[in-house]
Amino acid sequence: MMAVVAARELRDGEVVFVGIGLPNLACNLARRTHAPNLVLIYESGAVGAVPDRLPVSIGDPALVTGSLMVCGMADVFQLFLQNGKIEVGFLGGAQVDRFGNINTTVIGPYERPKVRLPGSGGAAEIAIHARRVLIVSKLSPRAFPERVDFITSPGERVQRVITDKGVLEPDGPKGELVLTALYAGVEPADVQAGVGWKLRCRPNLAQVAAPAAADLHLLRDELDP
Amino acid sequence: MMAVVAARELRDGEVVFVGIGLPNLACNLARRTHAPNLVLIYESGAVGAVPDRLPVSIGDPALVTGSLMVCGMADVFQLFLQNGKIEVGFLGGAQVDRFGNINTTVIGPYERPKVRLPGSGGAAEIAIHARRVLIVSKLSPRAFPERVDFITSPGERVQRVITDKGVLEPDGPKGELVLTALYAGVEPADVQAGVGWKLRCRPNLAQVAAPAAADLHLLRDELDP
Amino acid sequence: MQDAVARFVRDGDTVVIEGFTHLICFAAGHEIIRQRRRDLTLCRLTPDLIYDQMIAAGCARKVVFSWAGNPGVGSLHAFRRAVEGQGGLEIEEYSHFGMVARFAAGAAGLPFWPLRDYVGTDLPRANPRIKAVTCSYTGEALATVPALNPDVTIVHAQRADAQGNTQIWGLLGVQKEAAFASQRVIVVVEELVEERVIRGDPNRTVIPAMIVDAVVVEPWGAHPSYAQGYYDRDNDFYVRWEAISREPAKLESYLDEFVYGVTDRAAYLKKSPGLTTRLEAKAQISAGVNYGF
Amino acid sequence: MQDAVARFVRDGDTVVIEGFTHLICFAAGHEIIRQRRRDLTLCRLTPDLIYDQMIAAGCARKVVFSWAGNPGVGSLHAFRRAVEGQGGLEIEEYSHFGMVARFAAGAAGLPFWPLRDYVGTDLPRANPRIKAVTCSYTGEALATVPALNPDVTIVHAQRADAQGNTQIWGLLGVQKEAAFASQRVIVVVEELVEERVIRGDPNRTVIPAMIVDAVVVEPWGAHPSYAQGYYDRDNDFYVRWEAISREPAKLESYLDEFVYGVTDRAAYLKKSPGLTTRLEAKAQISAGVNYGF
Repeated sequence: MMAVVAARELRDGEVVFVGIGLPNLACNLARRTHAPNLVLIYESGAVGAVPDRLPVSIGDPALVTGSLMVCGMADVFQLFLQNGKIEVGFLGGAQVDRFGNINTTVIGPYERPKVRLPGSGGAAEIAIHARRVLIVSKLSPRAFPERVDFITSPGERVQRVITDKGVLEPDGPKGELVLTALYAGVEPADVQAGVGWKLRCRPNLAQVAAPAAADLHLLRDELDP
Repeated sequence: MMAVVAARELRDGEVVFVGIGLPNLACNLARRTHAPNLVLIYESGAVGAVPDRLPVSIGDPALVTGSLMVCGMADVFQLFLQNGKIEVGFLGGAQVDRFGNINTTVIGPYERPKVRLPGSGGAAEIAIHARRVLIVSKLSPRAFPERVDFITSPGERVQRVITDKGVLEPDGPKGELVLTALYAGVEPADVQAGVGWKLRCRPNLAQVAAPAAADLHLLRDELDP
Repeated sequence: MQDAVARFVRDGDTVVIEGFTHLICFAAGHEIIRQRRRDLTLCRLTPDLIYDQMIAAGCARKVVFSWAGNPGVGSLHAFRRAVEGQGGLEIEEYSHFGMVARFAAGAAGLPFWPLRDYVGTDLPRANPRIKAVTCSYTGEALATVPALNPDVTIVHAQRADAQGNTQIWGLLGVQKEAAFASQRVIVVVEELVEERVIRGDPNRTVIPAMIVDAVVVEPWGAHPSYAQGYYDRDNDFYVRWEAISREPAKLESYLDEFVYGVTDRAAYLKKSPGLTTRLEAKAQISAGVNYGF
Repeated sequence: MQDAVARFVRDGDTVVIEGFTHLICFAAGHEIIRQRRRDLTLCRLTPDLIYDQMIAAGCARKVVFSWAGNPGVGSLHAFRRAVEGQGGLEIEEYSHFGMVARFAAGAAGLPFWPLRDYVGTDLPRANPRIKAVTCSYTGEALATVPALNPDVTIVHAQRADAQGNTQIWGLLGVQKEAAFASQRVIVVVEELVEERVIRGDPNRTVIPAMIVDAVVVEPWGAHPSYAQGYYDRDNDFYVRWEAISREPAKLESYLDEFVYGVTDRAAYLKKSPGLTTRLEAKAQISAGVNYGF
């Protein structure tokens, strides 16, 4: 369901910097449905990839075969990302805070971490250089604390946070995340239960349309069996 | 003759950054005679070129076909030259001064040039980064002034200046060029006549061996008909 | 070509027609001359014959360059007249590395590029835009050059698909950097190919469609420059240029006949019978590699 | 491989085994473990399973990295134990762009590299080697990272000639930069080819012989990583690693059986019958291009 909602955020023809996991699933779903001309760029160097299997990693050989361009990573980060050619950056995250800052580095203090997470990878520069940043993450108080333990990716350019119960968007000057849309049958209280700060709601909450049967079929039977 | 003498300066297996004209002729002669494993790098991006005709320009297609590597110019200047991988830099020059500084930019003042020469090309960085710099130039008071009108390439790394009458080498702390070898039948005075400053001579001047018939044949009949 | 130049090249623009000896797009230069663009800032490592012609035709206000000669032949006389005399042509001069670094900075979205260069040379004195920066790790001073971000870059290539995914082999010069640094990009190709040809060998793609504004198909569009695998460099013409450019009158009549006197590249080629057979490339085809998994 | 590691990898060295998912040289990592190298500073964007194994085997004093996980699967548990507990493994952390920039600086012979990054992140607080520089043209502040110049870099590639002229296709990662930045370079290839194969397609050459110290022929040397056109990634093994690395005892016995328990790659492959048939690449050959003139 999150993948379907995330896929809707992508417009045909856009250039998307794709992270692994749900973002990857959402991008490939969008490419197979309403956005056939979506240009998928992976930090591994594959541009315009058309994977014939769901890539397990962002360096999967299926991203290379039949892609439009394969370049070194220095070009990916300098000529494409830093040079402002990427429209959408798609990130997941262990922790997302009240202002959309993401932490994928450590739980606990950096020098003596409780849990050592993988770290930035390309997430820091994606959040800084992509014109629009989308986050996909499941709600839980641990995943949505008021403040993250470590800012791996700053929240300035975050436009939407797609969760498993509703959608959050930045609001006001400091870009505090507020609830703007709910999945069918979900109450604001259910979302608040998964968020570590007093969550504000937009006056008239939108309702997230249910996924089309075709999309679910595509997801379950083809993209992510 | 100058090309033959210049070719002798190159050792088998060395990596040489090749400029067009006489240097190019000398390098290809050396490759065809005593230095078959000479690695020729052209600023155009051809590495390990084996031209089957004498290239008219350093971007000749014959330098590409059958070469070991062809890379972009950013790699040529950063990864090879600036990174210290070039052993010998081979330069010509409209003017060479008492300390081996080369001018290929202007005769006269820069803002109001009497003669506008082509400019640096890669000569500035070749003179700065090649471990050994060789210069090939015909003697004449205009070509060898005491001071050049414009320093395009600094003389610090110049090891030998091969002329049409003898060989000059840097001597002393400031690296003043002095006469160290003469072609057969040439007197120091003949060389002095083509140099714009009071030329000092090494005590025991070497005699430059005459070119082998085979070399001349190769030059005249094959490399440079 | 006519439409592409009309739409994307404007008076006063900073224009780059790149290609180091290889793939210099004379067809685009000639069309810019025919459309009488003015006050252009022309940037190239080697102005070459193409900018000599554009200077003679009055298109240029300024030239930014690093080596202005006719390789192995002699001078660019129109350029020299404009610089030596009261031609009033403005110049901004670097070394090749300096120009490459300017394109690299522009392509990377950085304001400058650091390089070890110019120590002991008079170039910084001649060009105040060459500055220095101190390394915060080692304390050493490095030279810097400012980013170059053209209004429009024109790249000639062997092939591209209709969207503009462009592949080049042989000498690559600084085309990739110049294209990524540019506001607008025109790609001119010898051959338009199906997307699947591009996708069949993605490591050869140098310029992606997302940064391309127009794709023009112009066979022999680089003559007298060359296209590896398509045609050889016309070295005879480069030699002939010495005499043509030396005489303003001769240069004038050259432009009249081969630039103003023709409507497009096809007409240009008709004026030199036997040219294509003389320069056509022999076949030396590389073996394929396996992209399977 | 035994000789190359014995000659060129020394205790205390800064070692790079690069390759982004693609062409990670496990054969070299295993040989380094067998030869019991110690106090190594291991640098990679993604430590991946290979460094997790080398950390578990006690080869590492320090790890320099930007993403330490098992992609799409989970954690590198040996790495985590060494960092979370009193493992005492030193770490130096960047983002991918930061690591790429460090290699780029090292390869270009520069002491640092400028990039627009880290604004609003806590990374500079965690790593004081991330500094800033002010642009002398625009006055803006840019981040900088210091050059990375390894003692030895090991690059796995599809093919090279006997001299070390090396060609790679598919994902290129930062291998070229890492090799040019390194004091010593070991190239490990799937196939040794004649020089004329390299010369037949010079645009595919990524590493020239002049910077290569040793060429090792080691088919399947990248498994469980992959080599485009030769074999697929062993995703099953990457999944199995989660359980193996979670239990120190299991990891120990894995090393005993598949690393210490074998003398070389051939013996390693014999231990997994059916592996090569399961992962062997299907053919998808690219068309050649014309290098003639």
